[in-house]
Amino acid sequence: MIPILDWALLPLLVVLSSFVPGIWIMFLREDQHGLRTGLNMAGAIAKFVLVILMLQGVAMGLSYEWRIEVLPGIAFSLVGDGLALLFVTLSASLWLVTTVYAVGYLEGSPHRTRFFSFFSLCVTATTGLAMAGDLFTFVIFYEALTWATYPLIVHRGSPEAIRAGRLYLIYTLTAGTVLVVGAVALFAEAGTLDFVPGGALDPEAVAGAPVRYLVIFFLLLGGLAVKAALVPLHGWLPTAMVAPAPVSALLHAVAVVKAGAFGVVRLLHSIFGIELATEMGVAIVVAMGAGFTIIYGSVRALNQDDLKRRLAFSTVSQLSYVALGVALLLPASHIGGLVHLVHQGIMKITLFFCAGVLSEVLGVKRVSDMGGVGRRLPLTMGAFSIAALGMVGLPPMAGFISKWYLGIGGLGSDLPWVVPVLLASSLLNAAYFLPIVRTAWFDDRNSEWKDSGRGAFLEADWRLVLPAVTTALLALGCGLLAGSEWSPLGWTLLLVERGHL
Amino acid sequence: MTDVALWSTAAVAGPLLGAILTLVRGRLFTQLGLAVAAASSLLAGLGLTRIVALEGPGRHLLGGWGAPLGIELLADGLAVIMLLTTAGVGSAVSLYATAYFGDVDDPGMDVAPGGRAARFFTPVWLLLWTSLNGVFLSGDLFNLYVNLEILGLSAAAVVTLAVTAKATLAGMRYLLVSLVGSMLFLLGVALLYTAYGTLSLEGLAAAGPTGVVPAVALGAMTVGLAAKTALFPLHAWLPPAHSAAPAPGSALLSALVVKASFYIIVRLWLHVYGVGLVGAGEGALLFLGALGAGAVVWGSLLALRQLSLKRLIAYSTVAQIGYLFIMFPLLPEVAGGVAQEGEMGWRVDAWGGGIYHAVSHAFAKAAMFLAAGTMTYAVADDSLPSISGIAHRLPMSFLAFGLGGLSLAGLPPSGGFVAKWLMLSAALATDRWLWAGIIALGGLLTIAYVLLVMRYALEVRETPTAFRSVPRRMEWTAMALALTAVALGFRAVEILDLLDVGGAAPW
Amino acid sequence: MSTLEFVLLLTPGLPGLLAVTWPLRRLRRALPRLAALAPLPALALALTPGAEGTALVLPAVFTGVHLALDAVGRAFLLLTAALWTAAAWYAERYHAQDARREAFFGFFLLTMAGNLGLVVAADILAFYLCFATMTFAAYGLVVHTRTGEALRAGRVYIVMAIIGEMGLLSGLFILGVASGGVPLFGLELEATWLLLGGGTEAVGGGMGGVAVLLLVLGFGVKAGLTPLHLWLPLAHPVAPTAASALLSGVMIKAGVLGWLRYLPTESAYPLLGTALMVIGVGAAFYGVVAGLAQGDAKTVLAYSSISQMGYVALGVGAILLDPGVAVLALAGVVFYVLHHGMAKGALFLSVGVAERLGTSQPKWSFLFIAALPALALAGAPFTGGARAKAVVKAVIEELGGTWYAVLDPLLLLAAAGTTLLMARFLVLLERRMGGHTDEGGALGLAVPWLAVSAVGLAASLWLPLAYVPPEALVLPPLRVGLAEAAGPVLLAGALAWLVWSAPERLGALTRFRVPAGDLVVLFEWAWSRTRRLPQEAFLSFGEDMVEKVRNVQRESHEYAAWLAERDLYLMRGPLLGALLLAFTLLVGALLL
Amino acid sequence: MSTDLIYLVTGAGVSMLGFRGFVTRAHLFWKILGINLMGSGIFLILIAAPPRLPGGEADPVPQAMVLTGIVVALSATALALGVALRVAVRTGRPYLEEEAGDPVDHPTAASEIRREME
Repeated sequence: MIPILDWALLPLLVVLSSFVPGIWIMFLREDQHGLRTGLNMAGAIAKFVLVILMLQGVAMGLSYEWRIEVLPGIAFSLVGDGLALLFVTLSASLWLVTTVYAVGYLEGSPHRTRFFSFFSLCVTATTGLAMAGDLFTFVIFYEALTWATYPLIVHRGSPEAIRAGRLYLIYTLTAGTVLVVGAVALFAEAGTLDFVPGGALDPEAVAGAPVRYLVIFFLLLGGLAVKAALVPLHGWLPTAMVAPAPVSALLHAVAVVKAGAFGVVRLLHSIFGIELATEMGVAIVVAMGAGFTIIYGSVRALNQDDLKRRLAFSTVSQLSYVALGVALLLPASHIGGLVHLVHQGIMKITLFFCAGVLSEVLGVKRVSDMGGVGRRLPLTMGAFSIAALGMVGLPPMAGFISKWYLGIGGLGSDLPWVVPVLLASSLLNAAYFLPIVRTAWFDDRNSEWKDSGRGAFLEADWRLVLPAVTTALLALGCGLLAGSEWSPLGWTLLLVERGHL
Repeated sequence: MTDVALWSTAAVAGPLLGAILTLVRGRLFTQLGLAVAAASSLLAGLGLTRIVALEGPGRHLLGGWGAPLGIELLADGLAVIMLLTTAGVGSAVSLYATAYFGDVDDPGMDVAPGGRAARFFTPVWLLLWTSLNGVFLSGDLFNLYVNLEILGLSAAAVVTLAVTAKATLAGMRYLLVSLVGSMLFLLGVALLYTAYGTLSLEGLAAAGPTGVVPAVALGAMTVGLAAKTALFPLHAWLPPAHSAAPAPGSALLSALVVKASFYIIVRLWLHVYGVGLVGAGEGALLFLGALGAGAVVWGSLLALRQLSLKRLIAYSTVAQIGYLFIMFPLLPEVAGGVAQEGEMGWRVDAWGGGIYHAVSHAFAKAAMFLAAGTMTYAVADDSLPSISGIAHRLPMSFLAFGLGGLSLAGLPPSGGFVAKWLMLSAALATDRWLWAGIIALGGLLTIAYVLLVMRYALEVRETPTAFRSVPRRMEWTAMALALTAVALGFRAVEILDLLDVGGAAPW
Repeated sequence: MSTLEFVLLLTPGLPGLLAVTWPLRRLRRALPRLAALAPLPALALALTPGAEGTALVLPAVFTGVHLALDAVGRAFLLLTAALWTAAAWYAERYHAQDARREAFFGFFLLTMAGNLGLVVAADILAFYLCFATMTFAAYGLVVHTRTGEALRAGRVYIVMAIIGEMGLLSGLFILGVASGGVPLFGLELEATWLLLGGGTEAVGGGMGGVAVLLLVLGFGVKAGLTPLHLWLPLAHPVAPTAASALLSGVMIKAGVLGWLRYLPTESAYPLLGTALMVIGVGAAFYGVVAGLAQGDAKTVLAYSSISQMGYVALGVGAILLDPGVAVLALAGVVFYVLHHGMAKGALFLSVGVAERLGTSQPKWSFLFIAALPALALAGAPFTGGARAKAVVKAVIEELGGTWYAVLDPLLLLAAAGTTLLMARFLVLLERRMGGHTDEGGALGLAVPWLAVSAVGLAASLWLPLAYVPPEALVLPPLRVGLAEAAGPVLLAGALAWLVWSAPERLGALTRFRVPAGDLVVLFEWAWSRTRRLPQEAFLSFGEDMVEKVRNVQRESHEYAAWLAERDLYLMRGPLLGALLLAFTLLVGALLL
Repeated sequence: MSTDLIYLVTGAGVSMLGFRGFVTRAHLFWKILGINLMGSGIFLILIAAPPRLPGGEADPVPQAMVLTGIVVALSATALALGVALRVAVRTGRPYLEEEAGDPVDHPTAASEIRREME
């Protein structure tokens, strides 16, 4: 090991690896394409490598922590523990892929400097949030994420985009305020904001002031639920899909909604602790909310003809699997929820990549116009199909693994309605995903394509196609090789083994 | 000469010397004056901070004359923090001003419409700086009065530097309110002196003022100062004045000048009167808080209605001043009742939060005004529609504005966030949920009007407005201020520790 | 890894590997020719003596995949591999001119991988994985022609398949909870069933009953269990012939294998068992009746499959009813599956041959050969059908009592029905024949068809070898079935004569038609009426919040307008003065 | 004592008079004069009211303060008159706008926003 480098700095470096390029890019001229792309890629690769380093360390049993005290008793702390790494690895690897995609996608469009700058900042916030060692740090990055994403959502500058951006801010900033109030109240009451595996609160203290803690819980939950798009707080998400495809991909798979879901995980798991939350009766509320959201999102997705909108509602539905999983008492459901955090990300990013390719290469944006696109873009639609089938939860795709553990967990937690919910959701997922797959492959061409032509050696620009294919293979691999130690499932099982869950 | 003496004298004398230097015509002297003022302020601030942090509060009797006739300078944690804030914001604004006002050596300057502003801004500003430092370091009430009066006069002068009728009217109104405020303050001073025969802050604190006369005195002083601070509903003069002043002037007025009178209120309530009187009358604290809450709502909603960029920011100042006063009802340790005698102290998170807000607001608001100044400089118009799409042309100014807004709205990571956190914490720890709600609501309203500007700035219009190129220095200084506001969000412990020196407890 | 283990791995591995090379253009072109090689490892494994007991664990794959070959598996593998080999060969010829042949073979190989994989999968999740792979890949085969009819059949197929998967999955959840989430196989599975408290409890008595019900239904969709058979008469006819043969010959058997492998064999579920047996008998008749009312040869075959699977359900029901007969019933079911798979495969393949039969080619000898597997299916003497039916009868005898008394004549009647159905098939096949000018077309298809027919016909000989039954089973000798087997054929002849001889009275019967897929038509109508209902009930819950937010925004601007007016008053001297004075006094007063 | 009281009452009276002038008179000159009067009144109080030093001597501190105060007031008045003159020059009348006539509404964003929302 290099003696000069303090390994505790590793989490900080992970955050900085995208922050520095982000800031640097901000000050580049619009025409400095090479440098901008270089910085982006360097940051993405550096982050990836650092995360892998940290991953190995944690696998060996180390843990990393870096903290500075901001306020008395409150620290800004970045922690590389198992749970954090689950999320950080996801965002680091998907960021790498998305960067390639974004470079290809935005080629020739204006304001790329601003875009890539905030793109990097967005990931910075996500990784910071993932590694936040306490609620204070979490809140900081949670809010920073809002600001970092806003310019991305309004990137196109169209009135529609600006409206979507405003809606996004109204929702998320209100939520952020609620979250802050909740966090402060928690600190005032409990005197600690640290994330502790299994819960940081003292059950006796909670028993002493049950109403107060109940209020705190729902304040925090309310703050998180908006980003996690729990019904009825999901209204911003389908609107926000006006953003460019790489942004939607990041938004739905890695950054914003994931941050909300991860927050719910932290809330139930690292602050209150699932036993305490169950005892207080709040876990069941979360579970029921999530269950409702799962069904609701799927039903709403059914009738959306706009592909990205359909995907957006699908996110609403799928994301609640995570909340549902962590709200149940059984370890199996936690495994399911957490592993879905990763799986959903990989699958959904694939779907959005593909949607982007369709609109960029063929100008096809609606499901009803997708007839025969599979023959023109076989790789893209292949990737799409894999991801879509995974979303439905078919083995051996990643989605099945999540569903399997969730189902067992739900059934075992004496909440038998969980299984019908999962099944109904799968059914609905099939009902809105399979027709897309079918029309793409088996129908004849039924719309005018504004075909922008084949790429040098693939069906389209390789920077658009390869990321989609890569993530699709990842989605397949996460399921097919789920038994491996390095799969998300393997990692989650390790967490359980270590008692982190 | 002790270090305290050296630095505290330098803090006042430096800017004064600078002001005198700038009276000599020519760019050289203008810049020299600014440099002297900035350097002496910064050094004095840092030097005093070091002393205060290491040795505790420092005192210096100017010219060796003691009370009651001499001028006593006093530096504690609160004072040096305000001093440093002034030095930081002041230096950045000075730098900005040198670019904003262009070449003062230009012979056409005297007859040009903006020429008078360019010619006289620097001396007026340096005089202002002198009085600011004077206020922060004054150890007795009469000195405070004198400095306050100089402050009021020079601040009004800054407003009237612009030659338009609007600016003149706004300056006139500001001057009148300011003078009446000073009179009320002076009345309080007179009453206190009749009661206790001393004007030294420490002396008064030691006397533990109670009774009718001190109460009325405090009332008069507070209301006079509140009028100068533009606390709702005495704020009406502020939006026209702050928006009419030239951009660097607006920044100074919003960031620093209103803080000076606020600083005196804090001194009086927390230090001079202390728990003895104020603690007993929680109604007064609640009253100040209620005015503050009113300001937050009123100012924010009106900011949302503005079509002029600078007026919007000015109303935002009205709202943010409200925050400063929300601090007061949060001060007592226990909600809804009077604490036991003897163990009473102010909640450190409440007043720490208030001061932290004052500081971060100073940086953030200065950044916003400077950035707004840059934008209006570029398009030669102050209306929101005219800056549409400016985000793409002046990305750094836009960003500085955004970051300033971020801090203002109390979004992390920023000084504003820490301040809001502290105040919320004070509110929630004592079950003052209503105040917590107001604090949270204010943040959202702030976001709303910051967003209004952002939306215009980002909007792409087909017909681009005329655009004047902007000196880089103007962009950088605003950015530096914004970044400082953000950086304040990362390390609050030291500042709070420093604030604790000579702290919230009565002397 | 021993050679056998390697071959075991290749069994699903080779077709799977070939399928995933699909994106590589050069390999994709060779797929049609390579397809027939893909099942060869499976075939080799099935034919290797003493291959039982070969096992392999792949811990990193999926949830930890266990592959193993046992006796039942070997029997199924034999059928599956053989039919796939023949079908691949057949399909290569059949699709020689097909523009979409590459796509066809992609799905073909993937389906094959799933089908072969599920036979050698030892744990329940691996089985499920292969099962799902097969099911969904086969969609590509069903809709291969892309006609409206094919797409409709595909839709029904996929909807039913997903419903089946859901049932299966929920059953698996129950098993999973009981076992703690680990993959299940062998003894652990049995232990789990015991844990679930099956015992003699009826449905609802414990989760065990629910799990059994779910598994029966889940696999039942695939096995064409009435009334979950809806997809079958639609999908089998529209698929290309080779695919139809596979769907009817082996894929529906995957459901049966699921039943055999994963239903409890040591705990009785009398109610479910009885229900399954009753459904089985009903299906045997229903398939005949609905099949006779069809106008297409392949649809007739599809209904025949439904009818035949009724027998299988009967056997499986018997196992659930009384674990005591499990060993015998297992043998009966396995025999039935093998025999039916081969015969039905041959019949389907013959349809393709008939279509491409040249005008000058020998029609009648073709029909004669085609009729042989039909006879076997009808259970004519000396055929595998006769022997399989004999075992089923033995099972009923073992159950004894009322069961025997009721079922024995019923089965005889059903067998007669099957004979009628086969006759109907041959009539329809005859109508399809000829007219093709390309003489070589049928010839190319003939070899695999004849091979399958031959193997199917010889089933009575190799059946006992394919599945070595435990000592308990005394296989009825060939000749014992003679008299009994002849009975149904004669009965059917009599019935047919009755109808033909009195056209004026019974002719209406021959014109009676049931739409292919029967009940599906009802469901499709119902769906078209209701599909928008849930949307309206649910419509945008919480999404009008967006509008509300806007309203609040609008209102706040109105408040602000009101405030702005007041704001101007605050500048006025008198008001300001009053405020100053009042506040001074107020603060002073409040301080006291 | 009674002299002090006279001073005190006179001071308060003068102050109030000044305040009233400031508040009610619209003309800027009156306002400035009012503020001056207020200051003078307060000075009177300051001179009269303070506690006596031991020995009955007059406290010199208030006198020093009053002197300083007068200087400050002088400069303030000078500046105020200067600005008032400028107001008169620029607007043509020596009044503050809100007291000179109808309040002038400032352009607002309301209409703009409403337009966009529709």
